[in-house]
This record gives sequence, structure tokens and C-alpha cells, in this order.
Amino acid sequence: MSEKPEKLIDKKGLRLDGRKIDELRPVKIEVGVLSNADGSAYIEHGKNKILAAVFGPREMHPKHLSLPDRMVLRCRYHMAPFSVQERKSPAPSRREVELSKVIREALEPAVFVEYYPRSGIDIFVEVLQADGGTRCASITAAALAIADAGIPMRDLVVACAAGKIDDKVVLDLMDTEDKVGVADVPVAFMPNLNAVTLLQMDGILTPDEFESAVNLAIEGCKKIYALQKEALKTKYMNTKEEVEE
Amino acid sequence: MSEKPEKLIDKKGLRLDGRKIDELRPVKIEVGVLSNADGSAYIEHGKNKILAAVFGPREMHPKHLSLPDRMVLRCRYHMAPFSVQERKSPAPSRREVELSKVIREALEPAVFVEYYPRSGIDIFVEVLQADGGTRCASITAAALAIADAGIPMRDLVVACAAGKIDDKVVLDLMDTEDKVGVADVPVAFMPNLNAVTLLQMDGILTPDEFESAVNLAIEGCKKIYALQKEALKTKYMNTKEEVEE
Amino acid sequence: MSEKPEKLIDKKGLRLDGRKIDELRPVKIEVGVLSNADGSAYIEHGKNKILAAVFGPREMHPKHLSLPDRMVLRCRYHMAPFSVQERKSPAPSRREVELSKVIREALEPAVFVEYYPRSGIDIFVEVLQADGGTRCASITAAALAIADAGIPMRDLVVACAAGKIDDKVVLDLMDTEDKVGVADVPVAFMPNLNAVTLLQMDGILTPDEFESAVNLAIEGCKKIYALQKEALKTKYMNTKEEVEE
Amino acid sequence: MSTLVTRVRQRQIGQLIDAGKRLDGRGLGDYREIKVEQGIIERAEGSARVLLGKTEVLVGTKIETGEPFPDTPNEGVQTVNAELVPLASAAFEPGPPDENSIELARIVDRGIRESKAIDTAKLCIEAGKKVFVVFVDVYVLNHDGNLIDASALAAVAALLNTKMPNYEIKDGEVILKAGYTPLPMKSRPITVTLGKIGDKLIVDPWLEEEQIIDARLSIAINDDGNICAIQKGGSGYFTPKQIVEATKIAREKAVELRKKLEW
Amino acid sequence: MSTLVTRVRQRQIGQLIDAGKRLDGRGLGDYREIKVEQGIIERAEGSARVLLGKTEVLVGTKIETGEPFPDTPNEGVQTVNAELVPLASAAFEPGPPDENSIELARIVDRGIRESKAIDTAKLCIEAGKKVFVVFVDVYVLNHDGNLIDASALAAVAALLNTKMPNYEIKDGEVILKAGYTPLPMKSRPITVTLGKIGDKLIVDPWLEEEQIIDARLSIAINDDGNICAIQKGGSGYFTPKQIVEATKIAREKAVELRKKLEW
Amino acid sequence: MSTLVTRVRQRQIGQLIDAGKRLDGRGLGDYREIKVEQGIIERAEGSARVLLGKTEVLVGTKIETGEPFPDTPNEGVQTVNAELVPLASAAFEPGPPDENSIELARIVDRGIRESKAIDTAKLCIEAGKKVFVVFVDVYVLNHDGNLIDASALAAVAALLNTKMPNYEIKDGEVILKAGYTPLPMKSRPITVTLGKIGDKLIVDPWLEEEQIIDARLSIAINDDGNICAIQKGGSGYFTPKQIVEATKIAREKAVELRKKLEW
Repeated sequence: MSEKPEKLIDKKGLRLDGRKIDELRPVKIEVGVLSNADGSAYIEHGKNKILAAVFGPREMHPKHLSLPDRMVLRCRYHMAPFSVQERKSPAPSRREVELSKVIREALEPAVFVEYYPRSGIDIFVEVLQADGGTRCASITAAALAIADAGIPMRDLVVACAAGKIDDKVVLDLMDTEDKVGVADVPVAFMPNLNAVTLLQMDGILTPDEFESAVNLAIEGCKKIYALQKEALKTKYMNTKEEVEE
Repeated sequence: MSEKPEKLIDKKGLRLDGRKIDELRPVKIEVGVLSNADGSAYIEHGKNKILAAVFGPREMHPKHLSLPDRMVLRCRYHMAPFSVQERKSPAPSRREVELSKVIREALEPAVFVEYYPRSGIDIFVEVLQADGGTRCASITAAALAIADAGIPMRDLVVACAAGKIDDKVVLDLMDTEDKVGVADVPVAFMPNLNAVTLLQMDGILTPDEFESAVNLAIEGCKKIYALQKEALKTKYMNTKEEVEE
Repeated sequence: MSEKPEKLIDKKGLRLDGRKIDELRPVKIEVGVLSNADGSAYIEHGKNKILAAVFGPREMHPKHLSLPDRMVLRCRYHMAPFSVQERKSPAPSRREVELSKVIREALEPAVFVEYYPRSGIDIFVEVLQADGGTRCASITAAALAIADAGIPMRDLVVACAAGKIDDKVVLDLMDTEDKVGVADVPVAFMPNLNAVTLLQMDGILTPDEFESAVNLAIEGCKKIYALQKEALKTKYMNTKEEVEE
Repeated sequence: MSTLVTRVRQRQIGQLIDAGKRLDGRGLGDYREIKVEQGIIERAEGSARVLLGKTEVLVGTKIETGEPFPDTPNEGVQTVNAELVPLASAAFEPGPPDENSIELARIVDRGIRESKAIDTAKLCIEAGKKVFVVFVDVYVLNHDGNLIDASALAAVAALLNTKMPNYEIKDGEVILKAGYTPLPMKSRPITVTLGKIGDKLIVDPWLEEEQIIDARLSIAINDDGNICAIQKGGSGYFTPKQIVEATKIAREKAVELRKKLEW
Repeated sequence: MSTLVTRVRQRQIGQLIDAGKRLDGRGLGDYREIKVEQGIIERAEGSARVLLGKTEVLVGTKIETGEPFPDTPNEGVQTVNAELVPLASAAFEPGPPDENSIELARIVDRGIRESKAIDTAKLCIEAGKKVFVVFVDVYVLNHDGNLIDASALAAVAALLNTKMPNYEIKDGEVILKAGYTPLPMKSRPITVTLGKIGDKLIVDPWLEEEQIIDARLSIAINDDGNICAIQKGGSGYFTPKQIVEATKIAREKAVELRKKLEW
Repeated sequence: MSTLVTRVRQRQIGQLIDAGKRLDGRGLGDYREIKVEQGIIERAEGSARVLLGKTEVLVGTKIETGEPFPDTPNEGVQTVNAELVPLASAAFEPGPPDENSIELARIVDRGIRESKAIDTAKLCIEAGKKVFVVFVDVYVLNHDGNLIDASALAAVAALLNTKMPNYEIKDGEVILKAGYTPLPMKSRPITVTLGKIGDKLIVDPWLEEEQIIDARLSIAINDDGNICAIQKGGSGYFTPKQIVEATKIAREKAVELRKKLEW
């Protein structure tokens, strides 16, 4: 176990990894990385390394799970055994079951589910390395995988957390800040629709701090949104090149 | 762990809780206690607190379990984690699986299963607090829940145990008597048909003691039967009042 | 735990149980030993005691596992809890899952699966006592159970291991030789077709040693093949007698 | 109810809410009638039953000894489990916990944990080796909507009702002594759930409302009015403005609900 | 067999029994032929195979060391498991134990436990810490009816055949010594199962009879003729008078079956 | 792809191989392009990613302390697990490991174990009580055929990349010290899989070839060219002659593949 640091923000206002209070960790996104999935994306957000893949729209098995008027989304968020400090059993933990649900519910508002009645899509998220904020990075990647599968969406969904460490509201907590900090507020957002599709909170915040945290997280979301669109464009350009060759 | 008492019957012939040898614990029954179930009942038998609910008759899932010429009964006897001294895991134990089976088989002779071919009912029993004799109290409550669901029955089923403590055959063992005593004989009975639908025995009894125990248990059943019918009548009166208002 | 012997082959070239290097353990086979199975066989190979039974050809459950153009084979290799030194949990181990697969794949080449489209057979193998080489003895017995069920086969499948103990390549390793020895090479064979249908290896062998081991195992197979055919004939004779009586 | 009747009724519920009204006569910000009974399961170390309209939740607590987590060697352990007992609804099936019961348990757990309601530092018997483990078992007995608030309230009520055995330590063994002490509690978090229908927020949605809300937001509020846990659920969204509005409503309603615990 | 043939045959079996006869020529109170073989699995600490007509059950025992139960710190542990092995019947499926195999195991267990057949006090190695655990694994190899009696008989036969390792204790560790001692046994309970068809009781119902009986009653009888466990099964009932009659028959048949163990 | 197209294509693949050619231009004895990247998961004690054509496998290792097996009290423990992650193929479903992932794990495990690749004697902390446990988790990320060779190669690459924490023992407790040591390795086994189509053997079958091969043979070859593990798979057979031929090819290809580890 690593020791708990006394201070998470130094005198210059910088955090353990040198970031400013409202600064994101480096984010790297790639779309269309897996050949068998209908859509896929890979994200590195800080030291998080996450793969997302989408299969479908396809027939549901078992059939009785399908719905006559809409497409069903299923989602599995899963951590690789080697993604964390202590080896994680591959069997899904209660935390993974809950996160699978909230991630699905964060993505669902973006999808035109009524276009594909009686069918379903499966969204698989694999956390290859975890560094705090995996649910947010998972949503960012999964939304791109859905788009990459050619499924019509109202908007991309992008996610980022804000939180409180020491006595400050800060953007995008990394692992140690998440564990030692005061509060964590993950937010998923559809920028074009001004819609929050995931909101959770752990810890203690005053109402004002909470409002600041939500706003800061949304600012972070908007920055990552630009990277999402960039990654989609890159994929599209490459595909176009391949076709034109 | 509580210490084992040396004597379960005192010089006056009274038991640890002051009861006489052939005396029942206090029994309180209420019918129609849950709004979502098709039928339900609640029983307090001594310190046992048990809820029973019935759903159906309804289509069976999976369908291949249904029968062309009769209704299928399913039963789940389950103990709440906080119902016993040491917390019980919510996963069904082997004991709970066995009791689910014998309770189902104790109720089945009372139900006109041939009236509802291709359908099924689910009987759910939840022991909220256990005090010895839960299977008997469960049957007493479950039979009422079936009746409350409007399912035609040959008779109610009522259950009560007799047993041997110290050197006497006694009625209705409570927790300590069950654990420290010599033998326990739970009996379920349909009084109008003179039919024993559950019979188990643990411990050692001579043939004569066994016969006395069965007869004593049946006497106990008959007393509780009166309370069962009272509870049904109360439910019916209340419903009637509601309708007439 | 028994202690590890220093030498597995003595000066006379004899093994711990007095066998010569290329000598099989005693093998006893009986066909048609279970009345409810469609086909069955019992084998004692050394101290291995193994029952195999076949049910089918019959409809598959669940149906979606069936194939339009062929019969499906399913196989379960399972060890009785009391079959080994330390009690084995009855839940299937990873080893049992793997062996179920390789045994199935060793038997499948012998069966005219195309004769029974949309149907399946279940092959159940129960190891009542284990003594090294259970997978081979299981295959030998299971092939007979398939034949006993009247399912058309290209040839019987027979299996036997060779291996290396001390510095010699030897036939048919028993328990201690398997655990302490250098390498084990189980082989399943269809003699009429010169076809190896199971081949595994543990341990370290030079290419030459490996080739010798495979050839020696095949020699062993051929000897057991004669006993297999004898057992089938005995079953057939008895059945004929019964019919003629 | 047939599907057609259901749809007509759902439209009606939606239209009423649009007009600021509810089918059962409540205002948008009103809870159904709430009853809290504490101490009804004598075998449990603590217990409480909450009736929220027809929604009924029973919570029992058990206290056992166990090992602390490696990163908090001086603190007792809190563990919350929720069972959607099949007699509570035709929609609940027996079997291992599904995502709904796991989410419910984790929301209840987080409300208690993040508000530091249990003084876990006082539950340490021997640092790094032996601590008290508090099991909180949420038992949903009748489902008529808003299980989260009913469960969270019943859990805190049961904890406030929980007694710990007195003990002393002899030769590293825990020896129980006569008498009991109340479980040391530091706060009483209240969870308030709001549903969003169109641009309206409603408090305490009941079963039929739950079927038509776009999304829900469950907000745990501490004794001092601070926010200590949030969970958004459902396949819809909230605007940032609605979120701020929801926290305001939650803080007001929490004061109201917390009074039920002072009975 | 087609359903029609089955029904005709079932009616025939029923009519015969009504007339005091059985399809296979037995009287109502007769067992099928019984064979008991002990000690056939050398790797097991004890074993026995019972053939009851075509019903075949193999029981193996294993002895290991383990912890005693907290409420019986000075006693060894007995644990019974039953597997309805899929090769025994087309109706048995592989997988975790279902209610039938669990009930079978618990009936066999209760017969042995309640009659105090195993002298568990002699299986204590170190009070409260280490005792011998006796695993009794019931393995049903062919199912032709009345698995309960065959399994119970095979279990007792296997226990009578069980050898315990000699040992001494050095520095709290169990050291195995040469040689074996028989497992200490105090009684030989026999379980007798009766089926009820209409107002008739039959002993040892075989597979086809099991399909038409209203209910069954399994009664464990101790060496001294006392009753030590009972289990009613099936969806029918017994009258109180039938129950008394059944115990009488069971006591008689138990004497007969127990002789199979004296071989 | 429609079934008809699939069949036409399969016939084409088969005919080409019969003529000594492959659809993707490879010779029968050629591997697809192989890329090995080591150390890409910083949180893991070791890791490697192997690309075999489009087949992608990630292996991570973790090192923890645990108990040795009773029969090897002085040796560390190696344990291999394989997950056919559902994003790797529409044919993979989430859930507990099926027979394919268990077989894959056991083949990878056997290659490492039987070649004594890990020097387990150096992983003993306290004989009989505490040893290092090496977890090797095989994570299949994209399935385009021949998972066995890709997984086995990635596993060895990850082990070669694995660092062990430095430690000292104080009062029976393991105290971690600064710095790391490479995991002690004694050999680098390479597994080569051959498919049989008719009387032809092909190396490294990809997904579409896997669907038409009669059987496969996976052969693990040690640094010195000896054979250390074999697994036949699939519903077909090999002649004894083909087996000998296969081992020859495997020994040649192993030399080629092992070079990928020396990067």
C-alpha cells in the first residue's frame, strides 16, 4: 500500500501530478481499434487504459428480453485482473454490476433506441489499467464505440469527474486524489443537449461546492468532447483513404 | 451462545416459558397483508414471525415446466439474514431447499390442482424471525395465503409439532426445547379430511411415544385451525365492509 | 502423502508394481452394466475403476444446441469424491472440464455423426477410483458404451499412455509413476484407421523419446483393443442367449 | 391491467403532473404517508420497518466480529445487503441479487458510509486484527415505488436502534459481558429521491409514476444540510439547472423526514 | 414407452396392488432382492455397494481433519452428500444438487445422526480446534426406485467398513502412524420406505410404482426398534392410522434388512 | 456472411491448401506477422501484448504472497487464467469460463509449467508457509484464430517482463523494500499450433481456416528443442506419421518465434 500524502495541493496550487486545479489529465482516444466488433474505441485518460466495443444491433438472446418498440442496450463494465494494485478476481464484483448499470443509463439517452425495435446492442467495456475515474473514461470510449458501429445518436456522451481535495474543488481526480480526497462527482454529459446523463457523488460537499463541482466537471466534459470528435474524424478520414486507394 | 438449561420441565410440570405440557405458544394470524401478492398471510407463532405470499395462478416461466393436466406449485422457504442468532447468508442453504420441498408437498394435497392446467402458483415464505417450528408456522401461513388468493382448496392445511423434552411428550417446541430436547415431530394436517400432509421426525422415540406425539400434534393443529378460520373471516369481513362503504 | 520413491525401475528392469517396461496393467472390461442407460461399460484398468454410460441419440435440450446436419456429442468426465486420496469436491474442476472436452474430441472421429442430424448423445464418465491414466481408461470404456448404445462407429477408440520414468520410455503409467515420472503421453487410437484421436503430453521428451512413446502407447492400445472386442462379444453372446432362452 | 388501460392511465398521470398535480392528490413535492417502527425483530441487534405509502421495507442489523480492511486497520466494517424479496412484487424473482438490488444496496451503503453515520473508529477491538462488523440487511417486503428512500430511512432507523454487546478482551479472545450499549452513531443521513417527468421534478415517485419518469435523482443529505451521496438512475437525463433545483428540494425534504427518526 | 402404454400399465400396477399383489410377484410387504458389498473402493476409507433389485448405490467415505462446530467442540463432524449421477437415469442431469439429491442426502444424514450411529465423541483430536470429519458420499449409479432405503443402507454399510488412521499429536500437529482402527460406531439405523396407493401400503416401491404412489413415508429404525427419523414425501397424505401401521411394518423390515449388514 | 458464401469460401480455402497455398498468400508453414510489445500495463508486475495478424492477446502478471501446495512446500505457485473477453468476438459471451477458455488457460499453463520456465524454487519465502504466487492472466482482445500460440507467446513475454518486489522477513512478516528484481526464469517455451486439412499440415491457422481444419496439434518446444507439452484439439485425427512431421515443423518454427522475445 502506498502511504497517504498529507497534502494533495501544494503551495503553488499544483496537484501531486503537477496539474492545476482545473486541468485535465492527458487524454488520448482512438476509434475503430478492434476488427471483430461492430464498433470500438480505446481511451487513455491519465493512466486509465480502457477498451470499449459494441456488437449490434442484433437479435437478442434470450429472445424474451427484446422489446417490441425499441432496441435494448446491454452493458458490461469489467476490470482486467491486472488492472489494479491487488489482483482482481475476473468474476464480476458488486461494484462492476452497479457501474455496468449506471454506464448503460448514461449512454441510453443518446441513442435513438426506437429506430431498432426487437433488437439489442451489447456494449463491452474492459478496463485494462485503472487510475481513478474509470467509469467516466469508459463512458467517453463507449459512446464512440456506439457511434463507430453506425448507430444513430442524438449526441456523443462524454464524461469527466470533479471533486474536492484538501479544501478545493478540482477537475478530474486521479487515483490517489479519489482515495484520499473529500468528495468525487462523476458527470456524464451531452454538450449539444445540455443534458447530464450520469451523476453520482461520494463524500461530503456543501450545496455551493457541489454546484461548482458539477459546473467544473461539465467544463471538463466539453474539452474531452472536442477530442472525441477529433478521434471520430480521424477514423473517418482513414476509412475514406482506404476506400479511395 | 446461550447455555443449555439442565431441566426443560420444572417440578410443577411447567416449561421454560411457563407453558403446560400440552399448551401452544401464543399464535396471531393476519390474512391479506401484502398489496402486490395475489394472496398473503402473516403469522406470529411464539416468537416466529413469518410472511407468506402467493402469486398466481399464472403462466409458468420457463414454459416447459408447466403440465397439460394440472397446476404446478412452486415454493420457496427462505430465512431473513437477521432472523436467527448468527447472521444467515441470503443464499439458500440445503436446509432451506429441503424445507421448501416438504412445505410444498404438505400444501399440495389441499389444492385442486386439476382446476388450472398449464399454469402455476408461486408460494414465497419469508421467515423474519425464527423461534423453533418455523416450517409448521410457514405451512399454516402459506395455506392461508393460497386461500386468500382465491384458489379452490379441499381444506386448509395447518401445522404444529410435538416432541419429547426431558422424559415427556409435549406440544409445540420452542427454539431451546427443539435444540436441547430429545425429539421433534412436525405434523401438517387437514382436519376435515383427517389427512397428515407433512410428517418428519428427528431424535429418538419409542413407538408409543411417537404415536402420542403425532396425536398431540394433531390436537395442536386443530386449535390453530380455529385461528386460521377466524383470520380468514376477519379478512372477509373487512373486505366486505370496504366494498359496502 | 506417500513418500516419493527414489527409483521407479529396479535393477532387473521391473517397475514398482513388478511390471516390465512395456507391460500393461491388468485390464478388465464389461459392457452393458447399467439398465437405464442406452449403452454402458465398466472398466478396471490397474486400480482405476470407471463407469461410462451413453444416453441417446435423443433430442437436444436446449434445442438451439442441435445442428441441422449432424449429431452433437456431449461428454462429462467426472470423479467421485472418494475416488482420490483427498476428498474431491463434486463440483467440476477445471481439470475435469478440460478432460471432458478432450475425451469428447477423442471419441467424435469414430462416430458417424451425420447419421443422426438434429439429435445428440450424452456421454457420462464416472471415475469411481483413480490410479493414473483415468482419461485413457475413460475413453476405452466410453467407446464401448457408444457401441453398446447401437450407434454406428467407424472403429472403436481405445486409449493408453506411454511415458518416461527414470530414463526409460515405458508403457501405461500408474499413479506414482505419473506423479514422480518425467513425462506422460496419453494416446487414443482407432486401430483400423491408424488414427490418433487424442494426444497430450506433459513433461520433457526429446523428439526421439517422444516418437518411441507414441509408438509404445499405440502398441498398448492395440492390446486393449482386443479386450474391448472381447467384451463386446461377451455382451452380444449373453444377449443372444437371453433372447434364445 | 391491460396494456391499453395502462397507457391511458400513464398519459393521465403525466398530464396531471404537467399541471402540477398527482393522481393520488399529492403535491409534486409531497411524500406519501411515512411510518417508522423501530425494534420489531428481537433476534436482530437492531431493526426498523418503514411504510412509505404501501411500500414496505424491513431492515435488520447483526453485529459480528471479523477482520478490518487492510487500509483501515482501526475501523469497524459496515456492510449493506439488499434483497428484493419475491413476495414484494410479481416482478421480483428469487435468486442471486440482480443489478437493481445491488444498486439499491450500494446507494443505501453510500449514504451511511459517506456521511460517516456509524462511528467505525469505536468498533475496533484489536487494531488490524479484530473489529466489529455491522451487517445491514435491507428486506423489501412490498414494492409500491421509491424503494431507495424507504430503504435508506429504514436502514438509519435500524442503526439508531442497534445495540452492541458489551465485551472485554482476555488473552486475545473477546468475552461477552452482560448488557448492551447503543451502536455509536455520528449522523443521520436522509436520502431523497426525485423523479423527472418532462421539465417537472416530483418527490417520492410511487410505482406507477416510476414507470413514466425519464430519470431519477437520489440525494443523501446530512444532518447539517450538506450533500453526502448522489445517484442518478434511469434512461433519461437532467439539465444542470434541474440538478441544482433537486438538491434544494432534497435539503428541505430531508429535514421533514429526519423528524420521523426522532419519534 | 408411449404415454398410452404407460397409463395402461400404471392402471394395471394400481389394480394389482389394490388386490394385494405386485407386478413383479412381490407381496406388498416384500423388498426386492438385496445385495450388500463392502470395501470395494480401496482408495476410500470405507465403501459399500448396495443393489436393491436394479437400483444401485455406491457409498464411499473419506476421513479428514477439520474444525468442530462451535456448539459441539468435543465432537467429530459427520457430513453427507448425495449425487444423482447422470448415468443412473435419463431423468438426472449434471449440475449442482437439486432438491431431490439434497433431500436424499439429508434423510440419509438424519438417520445416522439422530441414531447417534457414529461415536463422534471419539473423533475429537483437540477440543474446539481439531476433529475428524467423516465425509459420506452417496453415489446413485442406477435408479430403479427407492433410492432412500438403498442409500441409507449403503451409507451404514460403508461406515461399518470405514477405517480411521492411527495418529499421535506432536506439537499440536497430527502425525499419522502405521495401521488403522475401525470407525467407532454405536448403532446401525435402517431406513424403511413405504408407499401409499389408495388405502394400501407397499414396502420398497420400485420405479414404476413410485410414479403412481400418492405419498411415501421413510422411517429410520434403530437397533433397539425405536424410531429415530421420519420423512414424508410426495404430494399426497397419510391418515394417522396409516402412520402407526407404517411404523409397525418398518420395525419388522428393519430387522430383516439389518441382517444384510452382518455378513 | 451468408451460409452459401461461407461454404463457397471454405471450399476455396480447402482447395488452395490442397494445392499448397493459402488465401492470404502465406505458405503452409508460415506464421502471420507477429508483433510483441512488453511492459505496456504499468500497474501489472509484468505485461505483454502480442499481435498475430489481427489476433490480439494481452497478458498481465501479478505477484502476491500465498501458501505453497502441500506436496511442493519449497516452491512458489504459478497460476494461469484465460478470459475470452466478449469484445474480442461476437462468439464470446460474458460469464464464467467455458471449456474453451479453460482449455486455453491449461495449455498455456502446461507449456510454462512443464518446461519449468519459472524458477519456482526461488519464489519460496518460508518453506511450507509462505511463497510468491505468480498470476498470469491471459486476456484475448481480438480473435482472428490461433489463440493458443498468441497466448502462450504473450504469457512468456509477460513473464520475461515481470519484476518481483524486493523484500525482507521480520518476525515472520514480509516487509517490502525499495526496488525490484526480475522474475527468475529458466526457459522460454514456445507453443506452435498446426492444423490438419485432409493430408496437409498448416502452421498458425487463422479464423477461417480454423473453421475447416479437421484437428489441431499444439506443441510446446523448449529452448533446447525438446518437447515439453502437447495438446490435440478438434474432432478429427492425426496419423502417427503426421504427428512426427508436426513435431519437426514445431521445432523449426519455435526457433523463429523465440526471436521475437529477444527484442
